[in-house]
Amino acid sequence: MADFLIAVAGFVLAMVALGLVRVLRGPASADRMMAAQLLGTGGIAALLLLAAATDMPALVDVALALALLDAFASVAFVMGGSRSEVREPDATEPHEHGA
Amino acid sequence: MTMAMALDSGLAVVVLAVAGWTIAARGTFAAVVGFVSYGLLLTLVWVRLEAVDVALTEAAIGSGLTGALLIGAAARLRAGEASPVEGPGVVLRLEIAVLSATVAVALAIAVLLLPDPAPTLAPAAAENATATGLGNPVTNVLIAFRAMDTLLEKVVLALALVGVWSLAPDRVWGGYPGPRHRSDPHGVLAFFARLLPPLGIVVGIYILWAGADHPGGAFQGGTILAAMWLLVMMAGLTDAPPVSRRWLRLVLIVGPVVFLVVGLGGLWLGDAFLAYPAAHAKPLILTIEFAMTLTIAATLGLLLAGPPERKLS
Amino acid sequence: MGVATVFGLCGAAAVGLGLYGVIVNPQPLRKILAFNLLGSGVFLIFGVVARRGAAAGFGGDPVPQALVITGVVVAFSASALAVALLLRLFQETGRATLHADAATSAGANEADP
Amino acid sequence: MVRDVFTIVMVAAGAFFFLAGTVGLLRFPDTLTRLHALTKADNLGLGLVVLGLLLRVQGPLGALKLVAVWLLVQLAGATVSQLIAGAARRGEPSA
Repeated sequence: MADFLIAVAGFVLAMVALGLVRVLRGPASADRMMAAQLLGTGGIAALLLLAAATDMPALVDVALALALLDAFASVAFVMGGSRSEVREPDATEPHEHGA
Repeated sequence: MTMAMALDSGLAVVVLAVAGWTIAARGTFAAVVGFVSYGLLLTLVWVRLEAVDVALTEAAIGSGLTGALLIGAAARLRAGEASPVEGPGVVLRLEIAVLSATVAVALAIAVLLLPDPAPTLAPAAAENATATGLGNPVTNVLIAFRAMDTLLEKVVLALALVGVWSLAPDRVWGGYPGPRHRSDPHGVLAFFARLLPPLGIVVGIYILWAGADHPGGAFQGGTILAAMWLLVMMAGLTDAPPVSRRWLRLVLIVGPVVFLVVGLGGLWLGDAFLAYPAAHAKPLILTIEFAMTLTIAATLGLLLAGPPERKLS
Repeated sequence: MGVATVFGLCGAAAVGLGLYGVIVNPQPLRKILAFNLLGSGVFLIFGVVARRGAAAGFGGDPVPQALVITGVVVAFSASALAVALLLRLFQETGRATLHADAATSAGANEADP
Repeated sequence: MVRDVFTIVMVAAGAFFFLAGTVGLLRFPDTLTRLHALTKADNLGLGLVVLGLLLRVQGPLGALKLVAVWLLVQLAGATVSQLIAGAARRGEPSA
């Protein structure tokens, strides 16, 4: 059983790693982000499978942290990728380069 | 070749491929996406090395916060990327490649020649675990056996924040850090930023609490709390506090101060600086961890928010 | 060749890649990224030392593991400071480069590398 | 025995959806259809894996954590997909 679960974890990882080719090819930022998100989900799945296979329940905590931080990083990506940040009108900067 | 060995070899290949991509990628954004993926894969590598505490730290800081930091910087620098700067020429590149490869090969040889019955402090850590009453050996090392490292590392965090703040122009000193973020208050991002933080705070405190006996602890819990705070700020639901606020300054130093007070108390009641009196070791350590979590969360959040950019109105 | 050795070699290669990137990439942000890569390679080698020291019922020697955790946090604070410096340079000069000619041709004050 | 068969079937089905997600991500012609493929992997792939492992954990806390992981990924996936789709529609330049 443990071997089966490890094999599936490896399979899922291989799949999402293959998906990373999208990070290489793009073309849009959105495509790259999607590949990263798929990798995040696949990594979480692999962690859960390894937790069951190697009998290390603490790995579920790692998956939990990863799920939370992954969401955070993805939002930061979307914000950064789509320039949705808006300056205050009274922003006090010497030069307003590309803000 | 067993199943586990196949998994590990495959993982190593993918990790190196992604590492190569982050160096070779043309666009900055593509490189940063590669780096975040790299951090995630490293988390799995740490799991395979049976270092679950490190895996948690890598998941939280290495991939999550560093990714957010770099992508934020890349977005603000985008205007500057229009004029690409010439890198070194082909010959120089080749020389640098040879140099880097030499370093890598030397390290690889060192890894292959590591002494065979490997020196280890694990038995010593196991023997002395009863002194603190904590079950997690890594927390024991961090907070008791090598407490000085951890204390000084908190000071490094504080110094980094002082360094970031000192980049503020004089006019805005004491003001609000970073740009103010705005989003549609009824949009999906605002909804998400209202829903996730309560869950994240529960998980963060759980990880802090679990750190006594299982993988987890102050860094990992504090990082999750910082990420939740940043999420609320990014969605524009709240602004970052002005850096001159007294309560903020207090939160930023409470961790090291509690640590120092307990450490000096060890000089008085125990045997040495940072020695915990045996009877009260566990409650003292938990107090330090709790105070440090607050400080770590605030410091990491403000490090990402950046130097003050807007005047105190 | 065990698990530890595989990832140890992986760490050595990451150090090499990171070093190459730090020197070759002209953009400072990419240098910061490469520096993080270099650091992660060093941490991995530490992780291998920890894994090889597995004893007394632990999966690894907890001392190097704790050192790596401290190192990850310090590397992050260094990156945050470097990014803040870079953004400030960009605000002042309108350029995100350490190239002296480029910075002065933008009509900026001194921005020597 | 029944428990093992259940796990194998569910986990294998989950792995299949990861395969499908990757194929879609690589083969579909434009950003929005790729997003469609990705959400299936997120949703069903991880969901089925969690379902398959649910009977193998000890105690209600372990099960709760597994379900929490899935719900968090759902929540993040739904939000991020919507934000990505918005960014894609506005025609972000490639970076």
